[in-house]
Amino acid sequence: MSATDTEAPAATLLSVQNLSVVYEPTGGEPVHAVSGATFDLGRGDFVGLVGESGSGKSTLGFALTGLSKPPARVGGGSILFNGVDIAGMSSEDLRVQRQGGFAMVLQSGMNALNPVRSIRNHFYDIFAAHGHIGRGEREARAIELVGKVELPAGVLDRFSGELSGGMRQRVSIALALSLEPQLMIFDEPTTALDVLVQHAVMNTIRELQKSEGFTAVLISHDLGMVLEVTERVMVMHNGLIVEDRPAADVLASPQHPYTRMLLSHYGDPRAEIVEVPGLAARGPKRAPEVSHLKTDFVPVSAEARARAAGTEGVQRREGRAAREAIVVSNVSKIYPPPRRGEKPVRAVNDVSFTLEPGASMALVGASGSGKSTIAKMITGVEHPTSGTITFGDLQVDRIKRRSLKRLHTEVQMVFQDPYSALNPLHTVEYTLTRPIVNFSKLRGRDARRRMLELLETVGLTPVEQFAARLPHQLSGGQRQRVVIARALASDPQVIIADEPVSMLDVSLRAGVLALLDSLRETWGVSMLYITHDLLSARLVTDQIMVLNQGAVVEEGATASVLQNPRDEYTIRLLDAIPHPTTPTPEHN
Amino acid sequence: MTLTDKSPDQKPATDVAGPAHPLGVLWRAVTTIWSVPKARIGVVMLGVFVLGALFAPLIAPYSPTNNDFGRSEDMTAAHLLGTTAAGQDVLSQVIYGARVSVFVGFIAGLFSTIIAVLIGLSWGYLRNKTADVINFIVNLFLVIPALPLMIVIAAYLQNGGIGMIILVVVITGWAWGARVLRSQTQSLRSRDFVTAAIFSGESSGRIVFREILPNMTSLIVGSFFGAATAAILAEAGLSFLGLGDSTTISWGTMLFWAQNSNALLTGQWILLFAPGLCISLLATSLSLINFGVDGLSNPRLREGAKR
Amino acid sequence: IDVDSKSDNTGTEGSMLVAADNGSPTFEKNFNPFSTSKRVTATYMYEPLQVVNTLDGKSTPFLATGSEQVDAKTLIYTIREGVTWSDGTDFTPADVLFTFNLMKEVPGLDNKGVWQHIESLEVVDNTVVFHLLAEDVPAASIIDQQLIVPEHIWADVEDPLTFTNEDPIATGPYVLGDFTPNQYKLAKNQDYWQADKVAVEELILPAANSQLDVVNNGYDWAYAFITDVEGTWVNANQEHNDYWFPPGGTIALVPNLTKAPYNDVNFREGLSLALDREKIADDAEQGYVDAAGQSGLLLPNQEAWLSDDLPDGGEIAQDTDAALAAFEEAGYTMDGDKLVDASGTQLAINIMTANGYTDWLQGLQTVQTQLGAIGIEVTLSQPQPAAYQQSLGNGDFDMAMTGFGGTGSVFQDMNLLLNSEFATPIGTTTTGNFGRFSDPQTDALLADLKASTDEAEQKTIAAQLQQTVYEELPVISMFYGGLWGLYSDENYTGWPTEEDPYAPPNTYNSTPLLILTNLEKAN
Amino acid sequence: MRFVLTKIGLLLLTLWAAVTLNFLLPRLMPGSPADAALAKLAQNGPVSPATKAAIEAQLGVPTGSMFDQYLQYLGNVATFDFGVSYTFFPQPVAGLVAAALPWTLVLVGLVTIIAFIFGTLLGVLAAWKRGTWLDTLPTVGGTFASAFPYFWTALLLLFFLGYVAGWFPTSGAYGRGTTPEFSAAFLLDAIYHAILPATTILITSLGGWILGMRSTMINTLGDDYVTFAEANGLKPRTVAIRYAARNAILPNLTSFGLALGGVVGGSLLVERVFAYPGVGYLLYTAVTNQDFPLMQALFLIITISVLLANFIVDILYGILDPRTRR
Ligand SMILES: Nc1ncnc2c1ncn2[C@@H]1O[C@H](COP(=O)(O)OP(=O)(O)OP(=O)(O)O)[C@@H](O)[C@H]1O
Ligand SMILES: Nc1ncnc2c1ncn2[C@@H]1O[C@H](COP(=O)(O)OP(=O)(O)OP(=O)(O)O)[C@@H](O)[C@H]1O
Ligand SMILES: [Mg+2]
Ligand SMILES: [Mg+2]
Repeated sequence: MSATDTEAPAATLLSVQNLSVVYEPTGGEPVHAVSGATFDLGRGDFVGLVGESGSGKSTLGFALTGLSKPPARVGGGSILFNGVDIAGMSSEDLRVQRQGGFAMVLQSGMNALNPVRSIRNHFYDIFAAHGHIGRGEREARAIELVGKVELPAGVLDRFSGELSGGMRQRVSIALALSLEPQLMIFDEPTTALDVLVQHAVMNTIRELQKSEGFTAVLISHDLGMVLEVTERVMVMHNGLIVEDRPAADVLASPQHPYTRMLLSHYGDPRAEIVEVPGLAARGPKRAPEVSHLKTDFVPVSAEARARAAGTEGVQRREGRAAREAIVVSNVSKIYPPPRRGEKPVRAVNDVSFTLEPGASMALVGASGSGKSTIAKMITGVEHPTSGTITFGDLQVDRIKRRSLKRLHTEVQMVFQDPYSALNPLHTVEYTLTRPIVNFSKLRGRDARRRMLELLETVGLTPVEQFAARLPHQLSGGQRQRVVIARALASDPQVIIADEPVSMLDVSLRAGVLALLDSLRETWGVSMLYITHDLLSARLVTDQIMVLNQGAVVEEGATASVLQNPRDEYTIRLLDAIPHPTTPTPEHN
Repeated sequence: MTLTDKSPDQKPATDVAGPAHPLGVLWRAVTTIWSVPKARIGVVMLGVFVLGALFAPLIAPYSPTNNDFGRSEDMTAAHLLGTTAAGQDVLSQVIYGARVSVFVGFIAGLFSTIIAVLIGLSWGYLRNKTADVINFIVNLFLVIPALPLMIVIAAYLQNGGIGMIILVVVITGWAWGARVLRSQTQSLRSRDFVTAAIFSGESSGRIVFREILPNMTSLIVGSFFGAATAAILAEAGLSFLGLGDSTTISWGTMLFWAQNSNALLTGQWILLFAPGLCISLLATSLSLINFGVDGLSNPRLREGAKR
Repeated sequence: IDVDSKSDNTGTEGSMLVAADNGSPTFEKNFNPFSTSKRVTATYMYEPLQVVNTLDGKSTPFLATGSEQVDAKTLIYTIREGVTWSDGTDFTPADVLFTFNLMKEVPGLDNKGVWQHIESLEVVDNTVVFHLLAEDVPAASIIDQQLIVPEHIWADVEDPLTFTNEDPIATGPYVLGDFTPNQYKLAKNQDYWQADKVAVEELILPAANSQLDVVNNGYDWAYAFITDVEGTWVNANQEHNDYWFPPGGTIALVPNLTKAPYNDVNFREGLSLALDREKIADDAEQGYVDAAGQSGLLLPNQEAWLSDDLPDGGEIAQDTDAALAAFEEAGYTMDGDKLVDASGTQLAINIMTANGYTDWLQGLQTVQTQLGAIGIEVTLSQPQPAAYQQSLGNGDFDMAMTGFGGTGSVFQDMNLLLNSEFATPIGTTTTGNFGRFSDPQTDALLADLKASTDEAEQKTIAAQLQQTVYEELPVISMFYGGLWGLYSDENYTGWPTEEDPYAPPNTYNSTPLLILTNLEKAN
Repeated sequence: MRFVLTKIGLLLLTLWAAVTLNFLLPRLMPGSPADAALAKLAQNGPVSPATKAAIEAQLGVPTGSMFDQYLQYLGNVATFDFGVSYTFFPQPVAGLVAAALPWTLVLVGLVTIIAFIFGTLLGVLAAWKRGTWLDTLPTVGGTFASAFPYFWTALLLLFFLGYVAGWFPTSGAYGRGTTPEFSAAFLLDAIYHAILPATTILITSLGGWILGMRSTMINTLGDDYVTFAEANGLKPRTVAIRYAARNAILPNLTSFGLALGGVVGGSLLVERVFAYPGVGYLLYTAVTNQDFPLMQALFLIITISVLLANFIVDILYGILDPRTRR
């Protein structure tokens, strides 16, 4: 652990010594979420704290701001804020300290506002609690504060439900600011926000930190973003701070293997060649070979693949005369107005494209641009308002419930959220056996064999053990693999993957992407890859379509579109991607 | 209230079996409930009542209708709780009385839960006009005050009896459960795993009964116990008012007869106290069990509780 | 737990606390003496011509000084002079005439059906002469009991049916005092024609008279069935509290004589012999009443009428062997522990009673046990009282529990029990003879009894009627329903007792007038 | 305002359904009104044949086709003409109900509101002080007390506090011999008489509110806006009340409306035990006397009260929760 004791004490705002935090849930085993954290924060510092989900970032953030609540307990060490140990402070002292002391913007800023209190009241409550703003000045101060986060004074009269996610996040930042804190902790302030909004909010934070001069800690799992905005980065892994160095140094020469791993998964989709461990390099030309797909994450042996392909799948594939394309022409979807008196929602507007057999196409766009709606129409879940969709001889746009099953033998979906896509009460075996039984003639022992094959295909070995598990006994990545295996169970020709990795950690993401890519290669299925993450689009697709407000604004080969975007919207999307340095540093 | 999200990979994969045999499911339900201390107390209490009801002929010292004893006798060794004004053994009546309460609670709870489940599920699953009609009917039944309706119906129906009470309790008792189950169905319906089941080629029936329904087990069991409690209290209330069949031996009719024969005047407060306390304890036991049903449709809670 | 009895007499000196009128739970002001929902005490204010003691049928003159049965079709009442209405107006025979004519005009007022007996009436001097429709000696007791209202008030009443008469003007010993929704008072009518006989200055009638109240609050007079009367009522005031529960009617099982097997006299005899009436009486009314004999008379009230020819005075003891023999005659034999018919099906009987009549129910449960013991399956149905009454009237039952008798008049009792006039076809409503007994000979006997003015002859006829009831079993008598009089002689003495049964102890109808004019202040 | 209008529409529709149900019920019932009155008389001795005719003439039995009767009934209900009571003939039902209604409204209404407020406060406290005795005591007590049958609690209180201790009057809503009037003395008397019935309802209904509030409150305490409020250094009391409790109370408000029906039912038993002159006792009287006009009117009134209460709660909810407005 790198020491920070070289800095002058006078400039130190916060000094953390050997801090550890334990969760002691009733009836459960204690979890050591943070152990032996030692670091100092100087005045005006802007420090990043990165680490994968569950590494203890939030826990540390809560401890620093004296918000640890049972079952969390500060197990040892000290937190000196301006020389005073806040770990041992009474709750009232702590409360008083918050004004002009430390503030925190919560991870789920979307829900940080009381839905039944107006924004103005949120400000007034804080002013009243600390009495640092006189009654007469409150209104003016509140307007000033929302102005700082680039919001109009009008939001004060609104309720959180009437604000967009980005606005809510800004309001919570403004609320934290109203404490005039010396230290501000931003806990993943932009997760769950749209890429474009994310970018804007990050900019606001950066500007504020410069203008107000407070010390800031930015918690994030996105190393790229942290490297871009902060001066110093702390990396957490399993409750330990494994690296604590200036951003530039980390970028140039990561020390801890974990940091290296994180960095290696970062790439710029605009680059000439984009490569991530475990995934084929995607240059201007398609890499012809898939055999170099070696990764720790996808233990899909060639043998296993051969075996999986060698049974049902291959037989069916061989029996199939010609593979079909999905042809989408002039499709629009208009949803009835969500509330009376409002306009109907035009979710998809005159979209046409063809998904050729074996092709991989990306569908990108900001949130609400209509990506999922297109997926739903292709899979027959929704019917388009106008236009046609065909899959071979199937008229998908007017498909009946009865033919839906026929469509689904060929067109399958990989769901975005592996946590909600699996019924928590069914074992992996049950989940995978159902489509096998429904779509093939296999029964009993044969069906089970096929199920185990599928598990092996997606690399969940030992298969017997995984077959018996319930979803909550699987990690996110493992769950996503089960979801993929289920999509493969009917041996489809087309896989629609709707943001299949957005809920996963960087470390898991590449593995799942590699798996999808390899399956497409081996099985020859075509894939429509839906995402707002341009990097992953670049990694697994050959063609791309950019969607804005339901309409296609740009399409073409993935690499060329991303490298030379023509549409303004595409450019904005690309700009929103953090880029700590120009071209990614070399690695391997 | 979140439990530790322990890294799942470290868990032995064998410690939980999938949804197996129906009996296995039942057993799991029992063990799940048992693992919550409050619910455990409730199970023991309920067990005592159920056993008492089942084996009443073996446990009760006399036949509950045998009126050959002295009238309004005090507590003696022969009659631990004394005798009624009609000369029956109070203890035997209390033991036999459990039968009616347990039976009424079970049957009325069962039927109103079945109706609640059927209506709640279809209501939550439907999106057309039928849903509006059901919505109206359920709202109507929700606001119509149950006990007055029961009393009025009881007065209209000719022969008061347990069947009538059960019928009335079911008529007035299903709406609440249906509403709760509807909203749960609606939220489950929009979950990805339900859509995923469609992609797996599952039929609607299977989606409802294998994907959605099991996830509502705790709610269903909860509403069963809720309805059973309501039924037990309603039976007691109606019998106490003399609107049931006063010849059956139940705690409610015991209170009716006690009041009718002025047990308090003759100093036999036990006549009022014992059956009333039994009703309260039985109802309490069900409420206590209700504390334990949360784990039923949440395997994570189930395991958390095991440790 | 012991509850102290405390005297909580809220009245002034000379008042009396009576549990006679129950509000439900509060009082509505209605003193219309013709109304079925009148306040009970309207009968303490309005007087009849004569008060009939329902125990023995004897009449005591009130607004009439006496009556004379000129012949079986003519009845003359001499009207009392010197009586004034409580507003000071004189009471005259015209008021009597008016009252009866009012009921003729508005039949809804004629609760007792006097106009089914009267053809016409007229005032002659200070008498009122009633011309009857037929030779009808028993009509006197019905006319006797009609409450008389003042013409000068009621002539102006627009709709006497719905008139609530909130300010009652009457001739009786009491006038209405303070009236509140949960208690009212009756004050002594100082100008009452026999004011010297009225000792109680004021009656207090609370609306809530729960038995806890009655026992604990120092009531002077109550009418209530009370469990363990010795341990409760008497115990509350050992020295003064007493009770008298004379029989007031006969509770019996009525077989539906239009249905098999109930129309078989052997079958009925089997049932009758199978029952232990002592036990039934004991279980139903906790030992306060006696088992009933099968004479059709209310004993001991009508002891004088009892035929000497009936074995054991009409009492029937349980005799299982004889019962089984009778059932065998009717075609039922014992098979194992079941009584079965020729086809081997067990004999099953349904007995109807009214929901809420708990004493009857307890008696029936014993019947159920006793008949069960000889292999008969007995089910009980308990419709709500209205439905019970309808089924009873329409003959829609197998066997029903019901009461009969108790009017004080042997003719009335027997007539309602046996006259085929009431045996309307099943499905049409009747108000007596619910089992539809029909026998021309009996009808003839009843007609003779109705027309007879000779007491000896009446007794002979009555004896024959008793024989019919005893042998034909149109009803199976079980026990005598009691009149539950509770009284305290702490403040007033002179209550009716078994030794001095000058009046039944009930607080409703006109008989309380007999009591209120007989009580004396306790030293 | 569209929100309010739909609510009113729904209210009217429900009302109509309740009225119709009420029309149908007695027509499914065996026995005529006259039979009912006759049965009542027969309890005091035999009834002569003439009496039945007299009674029928007095009561007036409904005539005409079902549909005509229905229209007439709707018209009558609209003008608050519920006919004439059998039991209290010739009193019009409307008057009887009007006399009884205030007692129940005040008793049940007040006590329910007190129970709601008190239970909610205890629930908030229990959740806020989770794990301490302030939590355990109300939770355990509430679970147990809410399982008590209303009438049993009433009987025990009546016996122990009314008779054995003699602290409270045992029946009625005001002292014997007093007439309801607006005076301080009468008011005190009425309050004195209401204590036992009120306590009964309080004991039996309090538990539900405590438990309900506690569990929603615990949920809201875990919500992010509560943590954020703490992070911003708001006073604990502000956090507990304006943030946690204020939001937790909303779902409970809905159950408050619905639970009213239960309380009204419970009060019926309580009124019966304490001979309290409210609609509950009146309904009991109507039922035991087969007084259908009275029964119908009472049931309708009770239903309408609960409906209205729900309506008010709905509207209140809309005001309190900006999310449902719009
Ligand atoms: N209430 C709790 N009880 C027990 N363990 C907890 C609790 N909250 C968090 N933990 C555990 O503490 C560890 C650290 O959690 P923390 O929330 O700090 O992670 P994080 O780095 O913020 O993750 P994320 O990126 O997902 O927000 C995790 O293993 C988590 O499971
Ligand atoms: N069932 C629906 N009813 C009404 N409007 C809908 C419905 N589903 C989606 N929409 C609207 O259609 C538009 C497109 O939604 P869609 O889910 O396709 O967006 P998306 O590109 O998938 O966004 P995200 O990245 O957030 O998933 C949005 O404005 C959304 O609000
Ligand atoms: Mg976190
Ligand atoms: Mg989407």
